Parts: sequence; C-alpha cells; structure tokens
Amino acid sequence: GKPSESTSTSGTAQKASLTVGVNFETLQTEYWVAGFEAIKEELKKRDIRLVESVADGDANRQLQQVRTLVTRKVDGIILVPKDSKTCVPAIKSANEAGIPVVLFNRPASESDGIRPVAVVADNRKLTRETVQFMIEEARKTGRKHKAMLIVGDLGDMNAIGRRDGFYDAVKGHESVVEVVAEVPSEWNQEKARAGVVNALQVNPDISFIFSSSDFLFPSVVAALKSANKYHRIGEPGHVILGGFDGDATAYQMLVDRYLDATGVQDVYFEAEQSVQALLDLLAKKEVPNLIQDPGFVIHQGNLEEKKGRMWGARVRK
Amino acid sequence: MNPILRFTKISKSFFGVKVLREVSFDVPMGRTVGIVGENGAGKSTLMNILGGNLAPDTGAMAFEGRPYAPSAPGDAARAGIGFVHQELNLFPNLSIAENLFLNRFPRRSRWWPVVDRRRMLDGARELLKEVRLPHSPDTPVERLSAGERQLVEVAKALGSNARLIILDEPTTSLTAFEAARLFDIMARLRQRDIALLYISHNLGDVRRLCDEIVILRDGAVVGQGTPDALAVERLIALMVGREIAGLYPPRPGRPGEQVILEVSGVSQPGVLRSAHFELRAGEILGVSGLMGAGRSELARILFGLDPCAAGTVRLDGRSLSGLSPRERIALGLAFLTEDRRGDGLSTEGTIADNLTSVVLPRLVRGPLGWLDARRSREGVKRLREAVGLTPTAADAQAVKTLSGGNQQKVVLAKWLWNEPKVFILDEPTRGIDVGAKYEIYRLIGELAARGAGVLVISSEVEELIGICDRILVMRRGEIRDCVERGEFDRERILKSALHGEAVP
Amino acid sequence: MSRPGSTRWRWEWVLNQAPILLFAVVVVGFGLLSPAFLRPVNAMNILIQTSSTGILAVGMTFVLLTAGVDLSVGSIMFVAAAVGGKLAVSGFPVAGVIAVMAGIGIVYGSVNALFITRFAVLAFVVTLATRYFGRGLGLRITETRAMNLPEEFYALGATKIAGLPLPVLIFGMVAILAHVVLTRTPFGRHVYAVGADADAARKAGIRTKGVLFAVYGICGVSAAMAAVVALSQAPAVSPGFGNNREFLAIAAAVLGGTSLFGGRGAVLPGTVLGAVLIQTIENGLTILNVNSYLYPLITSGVIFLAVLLDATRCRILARVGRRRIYVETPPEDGPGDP
Amino acid sequence: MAPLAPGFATLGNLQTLLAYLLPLLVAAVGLTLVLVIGGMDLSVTSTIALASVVGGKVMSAEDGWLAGSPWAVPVGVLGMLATGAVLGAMNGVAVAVCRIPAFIATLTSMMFLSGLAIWITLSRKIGGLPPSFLVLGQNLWMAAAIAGVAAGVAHLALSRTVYGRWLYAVGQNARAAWVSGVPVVWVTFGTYVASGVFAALSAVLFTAVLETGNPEMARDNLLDVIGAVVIGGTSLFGGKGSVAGTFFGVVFLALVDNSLNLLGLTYYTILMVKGGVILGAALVDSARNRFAGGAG
Ligand SMILES: Nc1ncnc2c1ncn2[C@@H]1O[C@H](COP(=O)(O)OP(=O)(O)OP(=O)(O)O)[C@@H](O)[C@H]1O
Ligand SMILES: Nc1ncnc2c1ncn2[C@@H]1O[C@H](COP(=O)(O)OP(=O)(O)OP(=O)(O)O)[C@@H](O)[C@H]1O
Ligand SMILES: [Mg+2]
Ligand SMILES: [Mg+2]
Repeated sequence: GKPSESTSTSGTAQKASLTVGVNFETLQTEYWVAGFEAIKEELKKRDIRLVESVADGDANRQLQQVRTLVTRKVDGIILVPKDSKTCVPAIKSANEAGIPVVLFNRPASESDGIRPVAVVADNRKLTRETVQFMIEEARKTGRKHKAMLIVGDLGDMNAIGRRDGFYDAVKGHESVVEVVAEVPSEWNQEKARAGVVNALQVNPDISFIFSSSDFLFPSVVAALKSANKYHRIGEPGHVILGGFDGDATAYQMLVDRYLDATGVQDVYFEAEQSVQALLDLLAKKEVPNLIQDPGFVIHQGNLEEKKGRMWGARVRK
Repeated sequence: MNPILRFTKISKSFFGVKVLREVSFDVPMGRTVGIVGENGAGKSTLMNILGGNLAPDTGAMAFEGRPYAPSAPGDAARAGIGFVHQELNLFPNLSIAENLFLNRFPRRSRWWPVVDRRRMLDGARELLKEVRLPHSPDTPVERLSAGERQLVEVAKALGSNARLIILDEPTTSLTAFEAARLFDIMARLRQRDIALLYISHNLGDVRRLCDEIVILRDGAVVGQGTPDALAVERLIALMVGREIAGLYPPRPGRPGEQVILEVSGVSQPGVLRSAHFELRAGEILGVSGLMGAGRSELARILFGLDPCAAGTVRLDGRSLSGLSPRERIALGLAFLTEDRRGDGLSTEGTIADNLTSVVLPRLVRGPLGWLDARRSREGVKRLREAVGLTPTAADAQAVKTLSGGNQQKVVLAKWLWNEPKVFILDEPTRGIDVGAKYEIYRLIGELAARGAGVLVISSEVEELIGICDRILVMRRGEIRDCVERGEFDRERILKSALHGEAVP
Repeated sequence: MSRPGSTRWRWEWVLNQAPILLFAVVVVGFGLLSPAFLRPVNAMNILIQTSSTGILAVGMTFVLLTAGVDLSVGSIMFVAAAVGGKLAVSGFPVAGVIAVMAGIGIVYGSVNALFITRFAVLAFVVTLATRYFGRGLGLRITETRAMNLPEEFYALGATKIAGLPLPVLIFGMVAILAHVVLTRTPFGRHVYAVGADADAARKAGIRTKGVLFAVYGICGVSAAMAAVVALSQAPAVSPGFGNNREFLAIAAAVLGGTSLFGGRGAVLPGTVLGAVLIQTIENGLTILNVNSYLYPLITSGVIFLAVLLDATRCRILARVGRRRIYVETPPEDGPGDP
Repeated sequence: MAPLAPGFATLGNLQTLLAYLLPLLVAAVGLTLVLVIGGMDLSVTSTIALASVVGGKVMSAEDGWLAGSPWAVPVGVLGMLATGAVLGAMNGVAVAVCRIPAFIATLTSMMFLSGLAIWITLSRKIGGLPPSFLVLGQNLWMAAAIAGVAAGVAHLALSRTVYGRWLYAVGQNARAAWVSGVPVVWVTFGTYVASGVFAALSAVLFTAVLETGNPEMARDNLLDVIGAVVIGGTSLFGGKGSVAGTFFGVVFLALVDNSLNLLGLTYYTILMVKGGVILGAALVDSARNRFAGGAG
C-alpha cells in the first residue's frame, strides 16, 4: 500500500507508535542531505515512523506540503523552513491541529500566537568565529593580506548571515586583511569558479579566501590551481582558506593541510535535539524556545579532537 | 498510347464531407490535361493525393503502368512527379537556389554531405534563365513578389526531372506577359514529352493549352473531352451546372461627378513617382501594369500600410496623411490585399473570426466591449451569401481548410459589411472560378452604383476592360497612361505597360 | 539587391555588423573602467567560462530553429554528470566516461524526440516532463549526494592544445561544426525549412520527423558535452548541477538573433556572440568588484540595451531592404523589365 | 492515483490545495492572455516578487510606510496592483513599441525585477503584515472568490468581448489584424499591462497566504505557470487558448503535486513520477486529438 513510508521496525509485531513528518526546503546541497540523513537515523533509533517531503525551494509548495502532513495527521513535524517568515502560516496550521513543530537549523520569526521551537546554529556568529581564526592565522604571517569573499544566493538567509559574519570579523582588522573582491555565486559551482578566476585575475595577490559554503570548494580549488596558487599550509604562496558547513570536501582538505578552518554546524547534535524536543513537546514537557547548536570552528589545531562531530568526516566514504 | 497516370475511383472525404467521388481518368504520356471546376470542386485535393500530401479514402493510382501509392510527398518527387502548389510552397527564409534544390541538394561527394554550392548556384542560374527571372540565385525568397515566387515554383518543378508536372493555378499572380512566358515553358516541356496537369480558372487558357479537359463538379468527373468538343460556354455549364449569360454583368448606373478620392503628388523614393489621379463616386477605376510595376505599392500607400514621403491623399476632402489603416477604415476606406496569407487572413482562425475582423468595433453592445453574438452571426450569414461562399463550410471551420478560391472570397467579404466609400481591390479575382468572378464583378458594380469609388488592380487586362470606367497604366512606379472607357484597347494598355516591347 | 560601393550598401553593412559593434562597445566600456579587463588572458578566461553554456546554447539553437524548445537540457546535463561522475569515481578512464556521457545525451535527446515526433506531443510539454524526470533520476543516481571527481577531470580542463585550453577548443569546434552543418549541409538547410513551415517542408519532400529527431538528438549530445566541459571546470557534481541552465542557453541563442518562432538564426556569430556577451558582462562586473546586489540589474540592463538596439536595427534594415521598383538614375535592368 | 492517497478527499486537503493553486491560477490566467497574442511574459514571477515586496513595504507593522494606519491595507493592495500595471506597461512598451521579441524583453525584465526586489529589501523578508490583510490568506473562500472573479473576468473578456477577438486576431496573424484595423499596438500593450496586473493580484494572494512580503516569492514557479498554461491547450505560437483550459492545467499540476505529497514518496521519486504523469497526460491528449480527428 504505502511503499515509501520507511518504517524503522524490522519486525511487524511491535507497531510503531509515532509518525513524524519531515519537511525540507531543499536537498540541493550536501549539508541538507547530511541533516536529513541524521534526522532519519535519529528517528530510526527511537523507532519512529517517518513521512518525508521536499519543497524544492518553493515557499508556497512548502506550505502545501506541511498542511498535507497535517491532513495526514502526523504526530509531529520537523521542518527546515524556506525562511524565517514564510513558514509562519505553516506552523500556525500545524499548531491549530495540535501538532508540534520543531524547526531544524533555521529559526522562525516570533509572531502572534506561535512559539516554534528551533534548533539552530547562529550562522553569523559561527562565521565570525571562523573568519576571526583565519585573521589570526593571517596576522601570524606578519604581512597584509588581500581578501576575497564568495557570497551565496542573495535570497538565502543563511548566505546573508554568513556574509554579515564575515564583515563583522573583518571590521577593525583592516591592517591585516583588506577585502578586495566579493564574488556572488548564487550557490552555483560554475559561477563560483568563474568569479574566483576573474577576481584572481585583477588581484593576483589575493591570499585570503572565505567561501560561504564548503560545497563551493571544488570550484575554488580548481580556480586556485589554474592560477597556480593552491599550496599547503606552511608552503610559500599558501592562500588562507576558510569555509562554512564542514562537509566531506572540507574534511579532506583539512586532512591534506590545504584548508585553514571551517565553521561546522553540528548536524548530529541538531538532529538529536530536534527529535528530542519534539518528543518532549508531545510529552507536554517544558522545552526552551531556542536550542543553540554552538557549532565549532575546526582547524588544524583541533582536527583530531573534533572530527568525530564533523559530519563531513563521517559521511565520507 | 499508354497513359502515364491513371486515377481509378479515387474518393476522399474530410470529416464526413465528401470532397472527391470515385474520380477516374487517364493522363496520356506527354500530353497536357486541364482540370477545371468551381472553387471547392476538389481539384487541389485530387492533386494533393497525387502528390502524396493526402491519402485517398478509397481508389488507386497507377503511374507509368505500375501501382502508385505515395505515403509522403517525397515519394511523389522520387517517382517523377513535380508539383507547383496553389498556395506557394516556398521558404521565405531560404535563398532562391536553396528553395530550388531543397530536396535534392548536390553534394560534394557521397561521403561528404556538404552542399556543392557551385553546382547548386549554376543549376539555379540555369533554371532562373529558363523562367526568365533576372535575380541572383542567392536572393532570399522573402524579397520576391508574389508573381516572382510563382515563377520560382515553376522553376523548381522544371528542375526536378519530373515526367509529370502538376500546375495548380500557376498564373494567379502573373500578368499576361509572365503568363505568356509560362506558356512558352509549358510548350517546351511538351516537346520534351513531359505530361502536364494544368488547373486554372481561365478557361480560355485551358482550352488553348490542353489536349484534353476534365471537368469536376462537387468532387465528381462530370465531363471530359478535347478543347474542340468543349466550347467555353459548354465548360461553364458543366462546371456550374447551369448556363451563365456572359462573363461580365451589365453595369447599373454611371459614375457621378463628385470626386471622392483625390491623390496628388504621392511619392516614395524608389517605389512611387508622383502619382496623380482622382476617383469619383460611383466610378470603377482600373490599374494595369506589369508585375512589379508598383500597383500594389500604390494601393498600400493609399491605405497607410507603407510609408509615403510626399504628396497628399484626400478622402471626401479630408487629408489622410499620418492616419493609420484603422483610422482610414473608420473614414470609409477598404483594402483587399493581394497577399492573402500574409495580410489578408488569419488562416488558423475560423471563417467567422475572419469575416468579423474588420467590423468588430461595430458589434459592441454596451460600454464593456460586449460582443453582440446574434448580430455577428447574422452578419456572417449575410456576407457568406453575398460572396457565395461554399455552404458546406461551417462558420466555425478554420479558414486554412477552405479551398483557395473560397479563401479569397472570405478576404473580400470581410470588407463588405462596412459599406466602404472607397474600396481598393488588389487582384480581387485571384483564384476565383468563373461563376464566382461574375458574382464579384456584380458586387463591385453594386458598390459603385451605391456611390462608392472602386479602385481595381488586376493583372488580367480583359477583366479591367470588362468592368472599369477608366484604366490607369503603371510602369516602374509611375502612372504612364490613362485610358477612358470607349478607348479601351488591349494593345494600347499593354504597350504602355511594356514601353514599346512586343505585345504577347 | 544594392551593389557594393553605394552609400546604401555601406549602411546595410554597418547595420548588419551592429551586434559585433555593440559587443565591441561593451568591451571598450569595461576596458576603460578597468584595464585588467583588456588583458589577453582575460579574454581567454571569458571564453573558457563561456564554453559550457556556449555549447549548450549551440545545441539549443538547432532546436529553436525548428520552432521547438528543449527545457530538459539542464536535466540531461545532470543525469550525464551523475552517471559519468559515478563511473569516474569508480576508476573508469576519462575517455570512457566522456563517451558514456555523450551516449546518455543521445539517448535522452532521442527519448524527447520520440515523444515529439512519433506521438506528436508539444516539445514544450515533453521536455518539461523529462526535465522533472531527469532531475529525479539524477538525484536518485547520486543519492542526492555531492560527488567530487578525480584529478583527471581537473587536468582535462587545464589541458592546452596549441595554446588553447581544451574547453575553448571543444567550444570552438562544436560551434564551427554546427555552423557548417547548419549553413552548408542539406540537413542544415532542412532544419531552417522545417522551422519556417513544417507543413510546407513536408510537402517539399523533406523528412520532417527525421529532421526533428536529429535536432533533439543533437541538443542532447550538446547538453552532455556542456556537462563534460562544466565538470572539467569545477570537478564536482552537486545536486543542483545544471539546474535552470536552459534559460541561459535560450537567452544566449535569442540574444544572438535566433527566433523562437523558428527558421531564423545562426550559430556564428549569433548564438556564440550572445553567449560570450552574457559572460563578458558577468566577467566585467567581477573585475570591477561591483556590489553583488547590482549584478542582475546591470546584466539585464546591458542585455536589454543590446536587444533594443538589435530590434531598432532590424526595423531600419527592413526599411532599407524594402524593394525598389526603380532606381533614381534608371539602369538597364529594372526588375520589371525582362 | 488520487484515491490511493490517504487523506486526499478531505476538506482540509481541499483547503491546502486551494491555498496552493489560487495564486498560481491568477498568474497563469494573466499569462494565458499574453500567450494568446503570441507573446511571452517570463517576468510574471518576478513581478509577483516585486509587488509582494511593495505590499510588505507599505503595510508591514514593523517598518512599513503606513504601519498601523487604517489606510495601510487598501493603499498596500492598490500599490501592489499599480506596481504590476507599471511593470506590465514597461514590458508592453518594450514589446509593442520597441518591437523587441517578447521572450528576450521579458527575460531581461525577469532578471532586473527579481534583482531589484532583492536589492531594495537587502535580502530581508518582510513580516508583520496587518491581520486584516492576512484574512485573505486565511479565509480561503475569500481568496477563492477573488481568484474566481479574476479568472471569470478574463474568461468573459476573452470569449465574449471585442477585446478577446482582437487578442486572437493579433495572435493568429498580427499583420492581417493590422490591415483589418485592429489596434495591434494597443492590444499588445494592454495585454502586457493586464498580465502585470494579474501577476500583482497573484502577489496579493501569495503574500496573504504566506504572510510575508518576500523578494523571492514564486521564484521557482515560472515553469509551473507556463507549463500549466500550455498543458491547458494554449499555444506558445499564439492565437489559441482559453482560460478554462488554463484552469484545468493549473488544477492538473497542483493535483499531481498534492497527491504525490500525500503518497509520501521520496523526493526523487516524486520528481520522476511527476514527469511521467505529465507526459502520460499529454500522450492521452494527443491520442484523443488524433482519433477524434480534430473535428472541432
Ligand atoms: N484539410 C481539410 N479539412 C477540411 N476540408 C477540407 C480540407 N482540405 C480541403 N477541404 C475541402 O475540400 C473541398 C475541396 O477543396 P479543394 O482545395 O480541392 O478545391 P479546389 O477545387 O482546388 O478549389 P479552388 O479552385 O478554390 O482552389 C473544399 O470544400 C475544402 O473546403
Ligand atoms: N524586394 C522586396 N523586399 C521586400 N518586399 C517585397 C519585395 N518585393 C516585393 N515585395 C512585397 O511583395 C508584395 C508583392 O509584390 P508586388 O506588389 O510587387 O507584386 P505585383 O503585384 O505583381 O506587382 P505590382 O507592384 O505591380 O502590383 C508587395 O507587398 C511588396 O511590398
Ligand atoms: Mg485549389
Ligand atoms: Mg500587385
């Protein structure tokens, strides 16, 4: 009848008690896939049924899909909202039907009546910390660096948060890094590569690059290679590199000593907390409004210690 | 003699309407067979079946003694049948040469499928010389006038090495002069033992050119014989099923004195040189000239479709300069275009769509632009009756499914509703059968009798002589002569148009 | 029509060259704002960055010329890249991977063609459907994972033959081949005929269905080649690979003068120039380090100006090209006189 | 497929479906008019985005120009509609007066307008819309009434008025229409204005349903909208099409989406099935046309 409802129980004797709807705004980057997998894993561990849907980047479709979950009478919903505002009506309809909603990775704005629980990493703060680490590395070289920022899609809240975090960190350190290029990528690898190549062409001495997402690193690396600027940490000509997300490419680059730092959102923590919060809400327990994923900056100094919680290190095949 | 082609009991219907009924006849080797019939009699349909465009419902064909059942137009070409379509089948975006060689491009070699341009251009030049078109083979077809395109079509059939060539109304866009050129070519083809199927509404031509004539009525063969056995009157009687008194109806009324359209000094560099004339109420003024003499351009300028550099046009004393066609229509001007498919019809649209397109603003009921459907229906019915549009077609039938002549009737009819004060008709009887021509002449006469001024452009001098009060003759963008009724003389008109060259 | 040497002929020439002149204006404009833009290496960069989209647009031009459209090219790119990526990761040789990807392009294009010709479904609807289908299929193959390709792919992008980077070489070859096919072969001319009027083309004895079939096949292969070149640039397949690329490809072709109504357009300079122009603007903006928010505004503004000029040019040309019945100083051979 | 899906035939699901399709329907109706004259409007979705932003900027209680004023809602809605009209007029001038091919003209406005919408908000979404406006999104019967009236007006205009005839005439053969005295330039211009207004009305519904003024609104819906219109039988080459067809096209696509959701398939399976269903429907349609012989 319903082939796709991935029930976690192998035996049929023990009937799954709960069904949770999981709705993602998109699965277009590795990070979301990792988050999705982590949630699935977590639900499986606790023997909870799962109904999934993906809105393909469309807020209107997402609203429809969440309402569909409500129609299906799921017990709870884990939602990655398209953004903090357009998810409000979706949460409202779920709450009206008595279905608790936990937001994964992105917060919703507070608005009349709804008090959504959100498990989030602060993109801006984590980016600031990552870039601050990079600046410290830059300072150690004793010279001034020209910097490039690769921004994501300007319609994406997270991209904006990371951009702002970058500028927060750079502010006041103009003597160490001078931002000479801001390359828009629209979260597109080819665009990113073209942008980096072009920027390197005008400023061949760029030696500090922050990419708003790790998934753009293949493009950055290809561009650096073609400019003959891809060198290990410590080698002459090394470009200080930083990213955000903590994916498998970034992990490999850390291991190979090319990457200085990346801001890691703790997907496993977030997944676990989301499911837990949902269960607590169902059990009518008190749950804080905002569950912070502190995240962490991973770099050469703490790689061994932290890699266990870096999702990119785990999903790497 | 063995027939090169034999039709055996060919029948065809479209959506339940029988268009051909068990048509059987032979085309003898190397002879010219004429096919005549009213608009919608099924001539083009029969030719389309022969050309592989349509499949017959029942019946069979044999070509050169072998059963012949083409499944696509390419089959007909390969079998040795050339086709000059009634609705020109050329590609305006390609050059003349490419159109001529479209389905048989010469290649560099078998394994190198690149067009051998030199061979193609040489071949094209040869063919153009044969039809006497003074154009470079590289000219895009969109730059040719309708008549020139017709000649390109003929050249295409010539080049195809066909042993049977279908000519479906090839003279509709040709003046007497070019038509004579075409007849020359046909004679040469006959000498080469190529069989021809010739369709035309000009019965005189058909009788002169053909060895044998087949008459179709309502999709059935109603007569067959040699030209000697079939005088024009007899042909007409067989075609329409009744006698027709003459070719031209009597004129009721005479032209008035009041000038309704005044054209003075109208010029456009390269196109028209200072045209001067007056059109009186109730007058039928003809314009004669060779292909490309600028008659159509004159008409288009008068109607505001083409730019006009100097001069004035006055309708009822009101200057028309700067007015759009829409405003001119509102003042009582009407224009029947010669370019039926480009400017005249929306072929995808229905008969009703087309017939009401000019008068839509007058079919409004209320301030919201509501369409008065009843008045529209009645009006459409009236117009259809006025031009004798085939009754089998429904109002909602798409115009593209009509026969060529019936399409022409639609273009004409849509202007009649408005009762225009001045009606400019560019080749009004193109592709129309004798019976219907008579009706159109009668309509023109009636319009004039009701006080309208009518300007008729035509490539058939006889037609102009038959219906006009006065004839202007144009040559190379200039009005060269003006002949009054009574002085009408075919020789003189053609001479003025030709500038001293031999008259065919 | 008019003969060389006359002022009118010179005017026509200038108008006909207008797209190239406009392109030159854009280049000079950026050059004045930043000298770095004019460096030869930057010109090469622009070409490299254009190549993937350019190849895609060349394939799209074939389809547009027949008055069709292929909305599925982005998905073709994705499916080809997904399969190719899997093979490459599992150690397949690069040449084999490319061959397989090309094969996928052909098959995909043929499926589109089959529905369009055999079952007479609108190209827009067919390719919209296969666009969804292909995206789903690609996601299934990649398990919605990003995939980093082995070193060889990067090496492919960095290879130079006779001083020309491989992507540019491929782009150039595809463009020239397409140009020759369209302008010099019977098939190419049939493409134009089918686009102008499919029914008339059938009557003229052209195998219209065969032409349509080939055209969608060509578009499929081009999409696969575009994917190869894209991978040689950024050797990774993310789940968004190729998404929405059809708009860019259509835009490049239309900017180059190809009509969506069929029968009109050209690969050289047309589509190629259109694709390069779009990339040039993008490149110039990065080099000037313009505020990210202004990118779409400036890009669309320049494109709009380009098409506005082109439309005006076409109108003037139409007026200039209008038939003359007589020439002011009457020559021996007016068209009316035999 | 629909009966298979649990919860398909519930009132709640109907409301879900309506909320999803009404804004799309209104935009698609506007686009139908443009396609009938043989044009194209790729800027519908970015017009929606910009109008949504304008509405948000005017009405938002947080930092709207008329925050808290009783005039906020009427001025906001009128402002959105006016925005649509102005943007449509710009497209209209480009296509009808400057004779730029519609596809490329509206493609550039698509890029420009969505860039503009993001720029003027600096990527921020605008919340805090007044409750009296949000009623439109919460009370779906009201939204349905608005969309229904809009579609009905377009349907009547297209099928029963002189304007409608003009649209078809221009779409079938613009030259012949011009010769017959149809004001081709005005008709074309007006159609793009209408499309802009319909897009803006769609933006009103979108904004109310999603309770946000959003510069990314409907960004990924462009192909859905065009697809729905084309599936509904409107020709991309002009001269053919109807509002009723578009209605069925939109409902069809929305139903496919909705029932696939209810089935709870995985993401990529949904995409593949969706493609298959569209293709299957088109196949059935073309077979039906062929066997019926197009007797219409
Ligand atoms: N595709 C079609 N669908 C419906 N009816 C058609 C179609 N093609 C032709 N007909 C009808 O068949 C009849 C015969 O048309 P045909 O074109 O053969 O006439 P014709 O003898 O060539 O007339 P004309 O002298 O006007 O060219 C007409 O009534 C026409 O409306
Ligand atoms: N070289 C050309 N470029 C553009 N349009 C052309 C050209 N030649 C002809 N045309 C158009 O084609 C149409 C038909 O041509 P034209 O009217 O010359 O043929 P005709 O009727 O045989 O001659 P006449 O001018 O004597 O009526 C006209 O509307 C004309 O504007
Ligand atoms: Mg006929
Ligand atoms: Mg003429």
